[in-house]
Amino acid sequence: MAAKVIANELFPDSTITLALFRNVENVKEIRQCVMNGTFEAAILKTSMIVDPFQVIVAANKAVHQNKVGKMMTKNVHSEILFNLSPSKNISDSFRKFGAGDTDQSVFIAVIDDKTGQTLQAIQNTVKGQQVDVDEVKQLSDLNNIKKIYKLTDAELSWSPLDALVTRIAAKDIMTI
Amino acid sequence: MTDNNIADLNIPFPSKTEADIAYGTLSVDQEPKRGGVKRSLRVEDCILKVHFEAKEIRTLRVSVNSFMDYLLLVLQTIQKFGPPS
Amino acid sequence: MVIAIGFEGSANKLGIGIIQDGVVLSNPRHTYITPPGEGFLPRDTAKHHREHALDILQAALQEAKITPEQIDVVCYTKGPGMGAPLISTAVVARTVAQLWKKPIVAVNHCIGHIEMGRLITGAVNPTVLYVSGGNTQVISYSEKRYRIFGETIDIAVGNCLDRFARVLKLSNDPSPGYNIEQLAKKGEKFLELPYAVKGMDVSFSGLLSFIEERAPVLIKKGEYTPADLCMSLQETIFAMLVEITERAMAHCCSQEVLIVGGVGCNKHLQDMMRKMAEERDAVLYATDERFCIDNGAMIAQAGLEMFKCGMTSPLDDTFCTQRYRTDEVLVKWRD
Amino acid sequence: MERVLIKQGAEGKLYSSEFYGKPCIVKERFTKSYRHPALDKSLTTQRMKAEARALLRCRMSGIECPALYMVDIESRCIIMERVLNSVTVREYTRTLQEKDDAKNLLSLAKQIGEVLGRLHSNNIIHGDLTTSNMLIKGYGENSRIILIDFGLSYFDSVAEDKGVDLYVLERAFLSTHPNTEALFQVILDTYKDNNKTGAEDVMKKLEEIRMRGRKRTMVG
Repeated sequence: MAAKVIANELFPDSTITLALFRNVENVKEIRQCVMNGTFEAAILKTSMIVDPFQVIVAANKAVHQNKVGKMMTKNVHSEILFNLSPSKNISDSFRKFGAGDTDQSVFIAVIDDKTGQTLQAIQNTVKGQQVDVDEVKQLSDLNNIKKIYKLTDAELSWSPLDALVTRIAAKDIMTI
Repeated sequence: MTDNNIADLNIPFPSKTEADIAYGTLSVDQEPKRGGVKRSLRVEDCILKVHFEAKEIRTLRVSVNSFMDYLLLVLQTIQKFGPPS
Repeated sequence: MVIAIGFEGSANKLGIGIIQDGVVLSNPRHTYITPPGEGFLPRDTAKHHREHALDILQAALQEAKITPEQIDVVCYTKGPGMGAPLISTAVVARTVAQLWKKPIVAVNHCIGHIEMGRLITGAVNPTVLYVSGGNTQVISYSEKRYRIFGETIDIAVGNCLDRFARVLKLSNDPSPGYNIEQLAKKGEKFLELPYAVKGMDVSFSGLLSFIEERAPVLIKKGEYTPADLCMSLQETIFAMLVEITERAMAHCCSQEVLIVGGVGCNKHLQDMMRKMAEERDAVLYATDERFCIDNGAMIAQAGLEMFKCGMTSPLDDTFCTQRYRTDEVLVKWRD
Repeated sequence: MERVLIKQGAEGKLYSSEFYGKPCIVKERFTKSYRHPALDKSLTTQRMKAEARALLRCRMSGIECPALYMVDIESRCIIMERVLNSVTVREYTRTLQEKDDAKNLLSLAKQIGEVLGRLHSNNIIHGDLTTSNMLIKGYGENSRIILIDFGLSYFDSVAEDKGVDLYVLERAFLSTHPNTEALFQVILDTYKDNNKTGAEDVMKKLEEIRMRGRKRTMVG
């Protein structure tokens, strides 16, 4: 089951790789690998994601923040996590949007995995089943998302995704 | 007799035509509404007759003075660019 | 072959011009200059006009080498403008019209500027920025009217410049705006000022009070020189004017822009407008001081156009009015 | 994804493109050479931020507008959703006028009034209301209005600012669509129903601003 490798719209030489794993038993171990640098990736909590595009917008922004030296966290992958979250507090964002040790699924985002090595390493590490990234829609916890992003009913009636990407894109502008 | 203050001017002109021209020029612009001054003009033979009525002496004086400024200008204009052909 | 004479006196300039079928035969003018730090008041301005009108009329006829009989129509500024100065000028126009037995045409001051600009520059259907001491309007012709697309919501740009010139006690000769322009050329340090564009309208009063309050302090502390402040003021208010003009051009798909009115002589405003126009492959038309600033020929030109389509006024209808919107006039002379 | 220039408005260049598969509009507020560099930079940044804030605030207040995908201050670009099969209210109004479709013109006026009422009851000032800055999707009954171009927008509860907002629209509306005074009154009436608390003051201010325009002594 191939992951989704996307060329960055604004920076042609940069790529975003997305992958979704379900029935995962060893999220803790995957997070450990990132912690100790075995591989670098964003390990995202699937229940907070309504659509891969939400992650793409966050990832694209992270790459851009990195290029213009305006990142709030230490690397582009942690920046994706931070961008996804409406909160300005970094650790709170990691807690809410990073995959938890007891989660059964993970949504992976990797920037500039040119050779596919990182994806390969992740695939070898994950004890679970890789599925199409769009299946994340079945794993979204809309109530929790609504609470955390403070979505209004009007917004939900049109499109939760649009509401989320608008917040992600405008986050650093809203609160200064 | 109204309690208004009144001023009447009788301005003689060399000819009726010139009196009419003065009337034609000076009767167009009305007194400012808020000014509280009523003014009427008419020509009798070659005399321009101007009647002013105002509640306050001050506004009457302002109106008459202003009228005289314009009248003088009309006379100077006729003198310089007249007499009527 | 039609000859028109125009009488203009709505503000502090008294001008009488004679035009023969699009050719300006004469256009003498006299400006009422007040001491530095002072604006011009209606009563004194009217007195000035009354004192100079006949000499200027004499000069106009002599320069044009024509006699009153040859004139076909007398045109005068009906408004907008200052009451007493307008009336003082109209009094002379009405008197000579009766003396010479010629028809009279009552002209809107703003339309005088527009028609003169079109005549001199050859612009066909430009978006017009009319900027002077008393007016700030973006005008575009459509369906028999000069429609006002954008304007100032409070004071006119010329008024804003003049009042800041008073703060700096700049001379009013030839005009406060001119002296701000010269001083601004030496300005370097930019001070950010309140930029208020609302749709196609602009607002200057907030900006004026902002700079009026701060100027003395900033200058005393040596942070900004008067030149810096003049430059910053010009950059900001002209940028606002160019922006609303560009918006109107985009809205009307116009490829011509014409600047008229006293402030239109400002070379810096012209340069900024030209850069905007060129970026849109449009053309800037501007007139020089002879026609940009209030003058009699512009009233004659507009009056000529009106006369040719029978828009004369009966004598008792030739009153003056301080408020006279540009879009109140039926523009019969344009298709 | 390749960008196709659709329009060079006063605000900047508008490109049509795709953003990771989603149809998008790229609004590039390129440097205006006529402006002083410091002024230009500050204005452009202010306007990009105003647009981003307003797009979010409108969405949260139930006012339809494009989704925002990216704000790139450095390259002066904003990337947002391209609203498909929609036309500007300006074109839509003209078509309805040509067809003399009074019923739909009336329902359009009501829709505009409703959107503006909600806008102002949420203290959002658009700053550049014209029929070219409103899109309409669908036709007649099931049509919906989408607001765009928030570069001059800001948040304020002051009746005067809302009055100016409506005054700007009135002037643009009446000069773009001659003899539609009655239609505009419908917009205002519907506005009042949708901005119950504030409407009275706003209408008073609007009248004052209109008078100011007519009353302004224009010297010289």
